[in-house]
Amino acid sequence: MPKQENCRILQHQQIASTVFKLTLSSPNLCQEAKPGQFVNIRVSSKYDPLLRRPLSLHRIIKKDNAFQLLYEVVGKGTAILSQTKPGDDLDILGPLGSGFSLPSEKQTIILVGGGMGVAPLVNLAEKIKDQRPKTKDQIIAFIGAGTKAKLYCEKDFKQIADKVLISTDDGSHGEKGFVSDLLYSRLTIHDSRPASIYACGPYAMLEAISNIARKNKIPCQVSMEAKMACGIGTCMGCVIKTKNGYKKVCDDGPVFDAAEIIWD
Amino acid sequence: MPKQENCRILQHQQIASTVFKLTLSSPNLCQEAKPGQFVNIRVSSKYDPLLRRPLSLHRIIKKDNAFQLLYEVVGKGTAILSQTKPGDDLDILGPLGSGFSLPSEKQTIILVGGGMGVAPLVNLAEKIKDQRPKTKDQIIAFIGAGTKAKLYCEKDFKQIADKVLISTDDGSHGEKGFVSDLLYSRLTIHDSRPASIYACGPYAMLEAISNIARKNKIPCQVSMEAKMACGIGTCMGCVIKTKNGYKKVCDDGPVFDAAEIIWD
Amino acid sequence: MGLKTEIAGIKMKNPVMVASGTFGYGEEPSKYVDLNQLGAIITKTVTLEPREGNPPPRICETSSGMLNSIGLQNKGISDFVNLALPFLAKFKTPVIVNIAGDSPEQYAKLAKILSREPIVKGLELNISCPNVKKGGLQFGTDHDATSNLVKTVRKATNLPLIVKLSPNVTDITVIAKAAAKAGADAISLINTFLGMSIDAETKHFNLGAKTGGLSGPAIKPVAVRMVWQTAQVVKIPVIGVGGIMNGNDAIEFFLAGASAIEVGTANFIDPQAPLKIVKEIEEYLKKHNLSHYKALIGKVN
Amino acid sequence: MGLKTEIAGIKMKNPVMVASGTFGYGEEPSKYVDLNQLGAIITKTVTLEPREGNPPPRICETSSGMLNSIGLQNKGISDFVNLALPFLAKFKTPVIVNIAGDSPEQYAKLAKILSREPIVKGLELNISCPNVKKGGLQFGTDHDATSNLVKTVRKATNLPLIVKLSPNVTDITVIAKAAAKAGADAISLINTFLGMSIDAETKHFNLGAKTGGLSGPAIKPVAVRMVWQTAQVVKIPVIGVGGIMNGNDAIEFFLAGASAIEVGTANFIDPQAPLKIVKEIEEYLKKHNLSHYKALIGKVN
Ligand SMILES: Cc1cc2nc3c(=O)[nH]c(=O)nc-3n(C[C@H](O)[C@H](O)[C@H](O)COP(=O)(O)OP(=O)(O)OC[C@H]3O[C@@H](n4cnc5c(N)ncnc54)[C@H](O)[C@@H]3O)c2cc1C
Ligand SMILES: Cc1cc2nc3c(=O)[nH]c(=O)nc-3n(C[C@H](O)[C@H](O)[C@H](O)COP(=O)(O)OP(=O)(O)OC[C@H]3O[C@@H](n4cnc5c(N)ncnc54)[C@H](O)[C@@H]3O)c2cc1C
Ligand SMILES: Cc1cc2nc3c(=O)[nH]c(=O)nc-3n(C[C@H](O)[C@H](O)[C@H](O)COP(=O)(O)O)c2cc1C
Ligand SMILES: Cc1cc2nc3c(=O)[nH]c(=O)nc-3n(C[C@H](O)[C@H](O)[C@H](O)COP(=O)(O)O)c2cc1C
Ligand code: FES
Ligand code: FES
Repeated sequence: MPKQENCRILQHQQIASTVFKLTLSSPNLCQEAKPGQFVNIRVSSKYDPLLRRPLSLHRIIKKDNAFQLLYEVVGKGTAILSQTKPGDDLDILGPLGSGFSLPSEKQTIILVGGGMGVAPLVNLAEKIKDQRPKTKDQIIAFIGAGTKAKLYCEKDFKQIADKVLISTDDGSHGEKGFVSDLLYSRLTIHDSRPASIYACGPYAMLEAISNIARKNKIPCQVSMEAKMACGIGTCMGCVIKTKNGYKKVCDDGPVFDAAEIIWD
Repeated sequence: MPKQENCRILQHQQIASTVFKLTLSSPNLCQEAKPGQFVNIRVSSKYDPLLRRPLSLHRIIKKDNAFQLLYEVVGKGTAILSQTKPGDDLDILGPLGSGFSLPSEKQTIILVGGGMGVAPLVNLAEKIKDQRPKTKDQIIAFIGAGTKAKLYCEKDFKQIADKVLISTDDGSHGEKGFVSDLLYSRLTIHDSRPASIYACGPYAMLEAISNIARKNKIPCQVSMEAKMACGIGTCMGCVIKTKNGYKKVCDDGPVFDAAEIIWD
Repeated sequence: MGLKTEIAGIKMKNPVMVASGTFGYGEEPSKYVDLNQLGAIITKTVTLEPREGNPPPRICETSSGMLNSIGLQNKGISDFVNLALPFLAKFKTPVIVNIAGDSPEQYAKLAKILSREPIVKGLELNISCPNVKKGGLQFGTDHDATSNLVKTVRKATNLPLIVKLSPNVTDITVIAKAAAKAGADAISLINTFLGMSIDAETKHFNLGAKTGGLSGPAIKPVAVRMVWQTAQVVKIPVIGVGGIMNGNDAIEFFLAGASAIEVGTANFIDPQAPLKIVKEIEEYLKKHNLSHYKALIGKVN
Repeated sequence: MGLKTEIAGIKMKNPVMVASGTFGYGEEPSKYVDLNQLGAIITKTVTLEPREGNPPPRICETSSGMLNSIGLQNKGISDFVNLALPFLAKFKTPVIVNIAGDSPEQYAKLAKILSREPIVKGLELNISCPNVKKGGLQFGTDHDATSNLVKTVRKATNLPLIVKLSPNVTDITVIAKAAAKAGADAISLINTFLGMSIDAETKHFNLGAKTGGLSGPAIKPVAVRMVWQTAQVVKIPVIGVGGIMNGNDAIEFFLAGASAIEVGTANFIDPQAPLKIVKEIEEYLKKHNLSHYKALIGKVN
């Protein structure tokens, strides 16, 4: 069950100029959370900013009863968050949302992360690896970013995945170009074993990945974003258009079958 | 001239459970400031709280080009302020307001401070002592508070003043009772040399002091408070009733001749 | 402890309700709060037919507030009766159903249907939603339309009728008096202010529907003023809504003349807000040596 | 750089003015900002006779906003002409004088007096002050009264007339159209919302006048919406006011349809706000490769 709880900050590391890794204590979250789920954080007791901020579960560290978030400072909410220190408590709602559906049969797991979109995929990769240590399933991670300095979690993926392919828009690391182009160019390489794509990143990237998946008839799950008010499914504020009508990102998602989404 | 400037925090000490002493760098303020003036501080770049917070100049430390504020955390603005650290910059307007009129002839200087009202009186006492080291003028400080733990600056006054008289409402330190009662009971003790009263503290105390001064025909200056928007005299928001119509605390004051104020 | 009350004939254990549209039909929030501790649950606006609502984005944060343009998305009254009400029936808390329609007749029809449901203890007429072309603001900004609507619904049901007013008017007291005279048992105010937000970078409206309703602490001063004005001109209870985040805010509305309050946006920021508010009111009563919160109503000076 | 403009025939070096009542008559703020860098200075409302204003407290902070109940305290028109105008004459910036009265005739009389002063480049009619019993809101919330007032002043002066509207109305476009038809050269909006705040602990009104006007970032979404609505129905320029704190806020108003903006409450938080806003607009134009800010007006999509 999701909970509202005050989670103690255990660690707060700056891992790049605007990116932070936050480690929080919560036995409940560790117990309950599935990859692809998120937490909704109250960053300030003042009313500006007013709303909570959603962040994906980046890693679960069972042995410490802790979980990690990986976030970029993009505005005032995340800026305030970045000022918090170990020992502080944060008012957190979670775990929220549906999460990724894990593969039920042996297959090639294709992770595609753009920018901060890598955050929940690490959690997913670790979970898959955990659950199926002995299968021969390949995990292939495609990670992309605008430039080398903005490419995160390369090391994490290298530890977990069988293969890590990298692209940057400016070619400063890995292939030059979008990660969706990289995926497209490498898809044919894979054998005909069943495969699934799990993608998280900017809207345009997810749309491109979704098209690639459709053309290649590969099932594809995408983690979507929307502005949220409640994060728990009551306000109907975070909807996106799907073939089955408006669906709530916080509740029906954030992970959706890419084929269900009406991209605009 | 008053200025808007970013002042570097040099020191920030917690001197009691809810009281802080903040040392800031500003050559301009050191140069310009008169006792009884104040600064108006932007404590947050967010809009809640929205307005600046006024604090009296507590001490000027010429040799360091620094000034000190002494403040109590009473709400969200001062709470945010109390989180700032040496090295941070604060957006400050000042020096603002009229300040105390210094005594022009030899006399007994009677300072009366209640609670945080002691803050500007230290500045005043130091200035008077500075300017007239060789006069035989007595400085007598009456300081009061609810209880011993809330009595501040006793040491400071003991260094500057010739006599320090103390009262607490609960009798935990000095005389038991209000500082105005203490003043009243001791006034007769003084000789008939000219005297002036300088008072700062809660409204009710200032009203009582003002009555005592009137009955004893002693000139009395009081430092008043009001909710402020601009702090610089444009908004007309901080007025109090005087015999000469509404006057602005930020601009005509905060120091007023007690006889001018219409107490309600 | 000094919180029991009765508003428009509806018995409540305390005067703290949850505002329509900010608590769904109670199911999701029930994971975080004990519904039995609430004064009443006001359900998200239901209409006769399903409505798909407005295109996204539907939410935009503003300074100490938020804009929403949900547009009354809901699955219609039969779905509500069949699925939402049975869930709510599990709790002892009175259920007040907030309804809207395109015409007085639709409101009346909804009222009739809901009158048959024993767990429904009252109706709140949403005549103030700024987010739909029909069935919202056009009633709540005109006193004749308000009067006519309330009279029509009054004839259709014996359920207590709370009429929820819009702040987007020149004189709230005119509309309030019209509602009272037409048979309302209580007035609730305020619904949201019509607002807009534009992204300077992209030049796009921040809401798919262009405009939305402003709620949250930003609007509290206007809500308090309107409650104060209204409480002076109507004899029926006034329910205060608008930016209530904590116990002191609730007290402020009582002092202004509110007989009860609704907690809206605060539910998003803190699902436990309504219960914390109940506790804080209790603490206030204790501190101020008051035996009942009713001693506060209208007592500003 | 792309900021020169002319509003209601008043030439300005940029479209950033300071709002009435938030900049006095320019003297105190001149210690912190170079008045020559402003688009125009709109002076605090002046009336025929001196007014002492409302009893304190007059200021109350609210979430992302503030209430004020100054009540048009001022020393009257002759003091203004004799003392304030000579100070302002030292600067090149156009001076727009904001006026109010108890009757259309008083407005007209003020207009006549000010028409004789060459440094006065325009008038802003305050028909929207919520803080006085007379001469404020009662004009600005009725389209006939607005029309009548504007016509009367129009006859009394050739100075450009900006009519400042109140947000405390059901439909801002009705009042705006009435003002435009009656001869206004521009519309400015919004003045403050009527609000109230109560201290829960003391049970007192936080303002001596009980109610006050709400301003600041809290009201920006409503101001943007009203500017957007108004710009669509009048041909004269619309000047946007309400919660503008930075360059992006100003851009938001331009996109909504404002031809210029006024900075109000922000002056209290940061006396240099208007100049920072000018700079931030310039940076925005550069970043977006626009040669003039006018390319933004009404361009929201
Ligand atoms: C389910 C979900 C999971 C997320 N996980 C992560 C994560 O793991 N790491 C991470 O860095 N970010 C994540 N985000 C995005 C993150 O929530 C926003 O970056 C954050 O809320 C911005 O807050 P702010 O106050 O700093 O920025 P603001 O000042 O609010 O805005 C700055 C910029 O960020 C955009 N933004 C603001 N809120 C959101 C939002 N809810 N969704 C998308 N964009 C937004 C704004 O449009 C604006 O351009 C996630 C979002 C969702 C919906
Ligand atoms: C000229 C002047 C000089 C001052 N000097 C000092 C000083 O040297 N040291 C010090 O500790 N305090 C001083 N004060 C009071 C100080 O400004 C307030 O305590 C502070 O602004 C409270 O801000 P807050 O956000 O923490 O409290 P809030 O959350 O705003 O309010 C908490 C409580 O403080 C009261 N309060 C808030 N603002 C003011 C204000 N401007 N004046 C009076 N009461 C207020 C409120 O009514 C409320 O009861 C001075 C005030 C003035 C006007
Ligand atoms: C996301 C959201 C959805 C809302 N939906 C409804 C609704 O369906 N019916 C209704 O009468 N009011 C609705 N409201 C208005 C609230 O019930 C309340 O009147 C308003 O938000 C002001 O209170 P607050 O500031 O506490 O939120 C909604 C408000 C929000 C924020
Ligand atoms: C303290 C204060 C005094 C004001 N006085 C006047 C006034 O005298 N005349 C007037 O037309 N508007 C007056 N206003 C309204 C402002 O000019 C402006 O319309 C309003 O505050 C909204 O803009 P803002 O949110 O940027 O402050 C005043 C506002 C404040 C805050
Ligand atoms: S954020 Fe409220 S329903 Fe999703
Ligand atoms: S605070 Fe604005 S005039 Fe004093």
